[in-house]
Amino acid sequence: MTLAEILASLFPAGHDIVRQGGIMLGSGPLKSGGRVTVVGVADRMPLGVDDALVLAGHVLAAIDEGGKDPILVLIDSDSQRMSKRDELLGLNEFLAHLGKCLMMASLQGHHTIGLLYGHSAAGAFIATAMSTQSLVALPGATPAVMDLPSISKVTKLSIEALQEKARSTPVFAPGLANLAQTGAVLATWDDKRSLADQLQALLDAPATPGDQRDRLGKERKGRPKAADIAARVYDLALR
Amino acid sequence: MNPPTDGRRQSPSWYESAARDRARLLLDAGTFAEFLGPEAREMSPHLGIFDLPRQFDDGIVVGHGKLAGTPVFVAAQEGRFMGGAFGEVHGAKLVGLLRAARDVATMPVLILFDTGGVRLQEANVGELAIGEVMRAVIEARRAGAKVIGLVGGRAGCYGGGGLIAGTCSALAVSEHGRIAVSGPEVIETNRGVEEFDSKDRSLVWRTMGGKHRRLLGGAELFVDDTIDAFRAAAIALIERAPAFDLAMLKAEQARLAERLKRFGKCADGLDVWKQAGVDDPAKVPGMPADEFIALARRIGEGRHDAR
Amino acid sequence: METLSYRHTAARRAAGARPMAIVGVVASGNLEVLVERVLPGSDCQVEISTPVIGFAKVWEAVITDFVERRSPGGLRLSINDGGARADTVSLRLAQAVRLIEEDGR
Amino acid sequence: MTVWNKARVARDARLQAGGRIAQGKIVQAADATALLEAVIKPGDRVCLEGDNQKQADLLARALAGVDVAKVHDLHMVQSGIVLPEHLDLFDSGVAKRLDYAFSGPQSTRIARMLFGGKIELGAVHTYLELFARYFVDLTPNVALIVAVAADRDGNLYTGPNTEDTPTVVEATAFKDGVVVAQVNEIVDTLPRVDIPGDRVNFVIKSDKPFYVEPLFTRDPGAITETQILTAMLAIKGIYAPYGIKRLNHGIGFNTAAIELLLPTYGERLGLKGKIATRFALNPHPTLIPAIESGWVEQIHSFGGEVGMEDYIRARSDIYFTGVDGSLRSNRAICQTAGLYACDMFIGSTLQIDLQGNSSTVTTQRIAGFGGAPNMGSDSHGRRHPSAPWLLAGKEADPDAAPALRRGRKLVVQIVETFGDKNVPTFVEKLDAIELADKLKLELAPVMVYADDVTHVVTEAGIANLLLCRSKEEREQAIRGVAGYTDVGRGRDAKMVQQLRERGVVRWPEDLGIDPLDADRSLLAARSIEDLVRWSGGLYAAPSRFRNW
Repeated sequence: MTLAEILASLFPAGHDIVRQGGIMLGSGPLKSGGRVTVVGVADRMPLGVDDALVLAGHVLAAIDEGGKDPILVLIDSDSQRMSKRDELLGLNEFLAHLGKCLMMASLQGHHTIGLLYGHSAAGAFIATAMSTQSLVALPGATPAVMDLPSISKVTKLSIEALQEKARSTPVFAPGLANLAQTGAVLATWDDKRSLADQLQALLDAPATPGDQRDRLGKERKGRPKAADIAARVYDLALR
Repeated sequence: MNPPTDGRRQSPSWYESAARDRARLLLDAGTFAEFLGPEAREMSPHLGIFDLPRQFDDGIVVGHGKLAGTPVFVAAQEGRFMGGAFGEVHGAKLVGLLRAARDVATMPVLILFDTGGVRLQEANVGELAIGEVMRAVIEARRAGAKVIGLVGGRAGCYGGGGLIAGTCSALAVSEHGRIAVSGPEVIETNRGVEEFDSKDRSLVWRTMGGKHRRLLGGAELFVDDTIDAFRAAAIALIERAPAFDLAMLKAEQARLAERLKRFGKCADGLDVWKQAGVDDPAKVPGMPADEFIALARRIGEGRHDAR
Repeated sequence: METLSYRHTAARRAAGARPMAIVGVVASGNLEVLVERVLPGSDCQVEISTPVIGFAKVWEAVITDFVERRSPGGLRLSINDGGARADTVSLRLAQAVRLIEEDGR
Repeated sequence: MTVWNKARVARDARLQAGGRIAQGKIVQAADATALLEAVIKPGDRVCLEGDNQKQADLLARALAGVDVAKVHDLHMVQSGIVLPEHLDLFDSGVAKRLDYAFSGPQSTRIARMLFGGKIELGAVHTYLELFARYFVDLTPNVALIVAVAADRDGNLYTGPNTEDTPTVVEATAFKDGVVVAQVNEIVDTLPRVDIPGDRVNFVIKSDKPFYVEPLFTRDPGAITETQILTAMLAIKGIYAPYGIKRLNHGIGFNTAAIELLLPTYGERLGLKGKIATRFALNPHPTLIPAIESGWVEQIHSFGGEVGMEDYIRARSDIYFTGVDGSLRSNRAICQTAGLYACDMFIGSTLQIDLQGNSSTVTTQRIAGFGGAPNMGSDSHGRRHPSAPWLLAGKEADPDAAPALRRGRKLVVQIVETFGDKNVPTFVEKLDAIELADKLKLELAPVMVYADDVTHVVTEAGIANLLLCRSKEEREQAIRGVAGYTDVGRGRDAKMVQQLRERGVVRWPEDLGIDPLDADRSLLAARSIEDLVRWSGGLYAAPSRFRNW
């Protein structure tokens, strides 16, 4: 689906989302009658200091307005912007700040939803998609924590050898299926059905408190140990 | 100014110490106790696929103890094992600790960073762990726990580690500490040696090193490379770490916007330092710790209400 | 990965009372040794996991010497090897025994 | 009638041809190749200054660019084969024959070209040998040298890296040869004159400063516990009992560890002033703590070291410096000093056989010899007596009449039993022998001969070969310190035990050293940063060694 098709399916009654270069800011109506705040990264843009701060500002403004409107994060990004300037200025703080604002929104009762409709990678993926409460994807999305050529370079294994290994485990190779199996992606929506309906259904579903991703990864047999290890340390620490 | 001729400093070097020694020596003598230590043999289930050796603690030590009499949780990454990178087990140990801190709500957490970011052999689960750690830090802070990051290890604090550091209540960093998202080699590989020469180590340090982070406002305190200095910093930072609320986030938004305005056009660390009010920026890299700490204090305290 | 296991009877039981200790780190050319006071009498066991294949004879010689010199009775030593040289292995084994024999914390 | 000055006449003709391109002695960088085509004749012996550290890089490029129709079949006579251009000359046919000493960075390619017959090899030399032959049968027709600065009369300032230049110029200029110098700058007044202008015919200003490799910088952060243990053994088991004051160190990490243990471990043993006071040595940064602690009285250097300039300038009591205050080094003289005025050489190697022959070649790489075989040998000829020299001689031959007994210089190999990637240092047969077979060399490229080696130090102990009375004892002494290598495990346990009782083999416990005490906290400096601090900020570490 193109971005225009996605927005049309999410907001058949129209929206006020505007583009500022590679980022998107605005809001749209929900089926149930309320509004959803929208922020996003489009066109596979790398996320640097300037844009991260603008996105964070928009999220903060939404929190500041009060209410409990959900926040939708649309994602088709590259990785973080890899440049001397961004690192010089402290990119880690800017990306973390964006992540913190999204998590704060969620703690204040705004349901934050990430919609991964294209690519995303590395630091940009963490600061956007991974910082939302419910991450969903559209078929054809291509999240990649690390691309195989980079892994190949470090591990000194051929791409073919890595692809072979990737058949037996979802833990390292890129792709939506792997991120779903490990628990990062809650659900993949049906691009044949109304996205507005699917968004409303997600919002209407009873919320499970806390971070469910390690439990999900265990259930889906994508992350064998994380949930249990975290629980054991937790128990020992509270003892 | 010479190091003592018997070669032993008053306090061991943070950089040279192993993760478990950092945790143990940072806390009050005899108080450190580890959760799920090496004898539990909770190792990575994935490294075997790559025929790589595992480590009994998967490169991270988590536990509790006392700092100046106050009970604290502590986590220390071992930068020499797989570059201190986040794998499934490594990350989950930190997540469990932070979730406990959230529910206890009153005990500070010290995170002794020493990481290259995500462990490539476990890229997806490592990245997920980083996302979970960030959320757990935020939830712990929201509940009232103070989360202090200490950065001065061999591997620095890169990739997702840099983002986690950005969620902490406060940071102390030594000269060796480097905090960044993209490492020098990553920038060079993706953008060319003209953009960033990863072999030019003084460039690396003026772009992401401890002194730069302190002068930029990316870390509250700069400390000498000793365990005692980090201990003193941790005690001080727990005292003045900010709460996690909307006012703080707005203050951070303003702080970062101000940074872009002040330094956004700077081409190099030297320009940033000049702009920040350092008279002779060229002297900064060679400056001994005590002298630099005095300079940094003159330039201005890091804002403590905006992280 | 190759796993090797050696059992010895030491001359005497290791001193001290600490239940466990760990030294070293798994990095290129290095190794970690986890030592636990779990065996009866002066039994001694060394378990090795190494990515370097074909050095069994060297391991055997190192461990035989180690048992003779440091008398690690009652101890189980578990090694994760990162391709360490024999001299480093010897040193870490000795360090592990020294640490578990130390009094106090 | 016999003509007795043909060479001078020919030289004058070359100078005249070159003079057409020059203004006085000055030639533009763009004309460098034209100048070389004018002054070099086919078949000439040419020294293209490539030293251990500094490189005449502009002249190397210029020579690589000559028209092969005009300049070909040269016989290169130079100490270092370091730059790619040095070998490009042989690929293109500009050069045909080679006599050299050292080829570190090009060691793999030079091996390939030798096997492929691209290079007609004269011999691989030590520095001193090659320098000596410059004056007997390898005298250059043309020398292409490098200096920091020149004045308009051609006087040269070499800066701290004087290295080979005076020797090369001496041989060329005084035997009717042509000397061409590249310099970083041309100035009115030089800080000091290292080469008088009447020995220099042409000067070319280079666009960028010549390249110098920081070859002698060892990061203390990389020194291992095992290396520290070998250093403790050497200090307590060799430096102390022989009272070694005058010495040369190799460039490896083991000797760097020794340098960093002097002010700590050495101090504790009460050895200050009794050992390691005078060196033939490059300006090793790792010696700074010992110098600052008052251990070292004097150092003469083969070359310089990047970043040490200001420190040396401020410590002229220790180093040799010129009127300008900067270091004056000289490879030929320092090599001679190492050979005749030192009582000990201690350095590392890659392979040692059962008798103690050592080599740094593998079948893939021919790194050459450089200076180690001269440093690491006993001069055999007459020598002044000194206490360590006499004691070593006595150990080797206790029954000889003292007044007629030759002393021995100590030649110590300090190694770890396994090298990189778990490759054993001790072998039954050196790779050098296989290489000699392959290249049909009359001599295997042995670095230090068994009969020169007096001690082998490893983390497993010290073998004193002076005390061995038979080939069999020698072999078992070496096996006795070869640790867990095949050679070590193949030892005769009973015989090694007897050798230990006689003090021929000494294991750490025999010297009262607990390997557990070999800790990095013993190092006077544990990082490059510590070295800077020790130097009071005078040592300017090269960027690639910094972590600040």
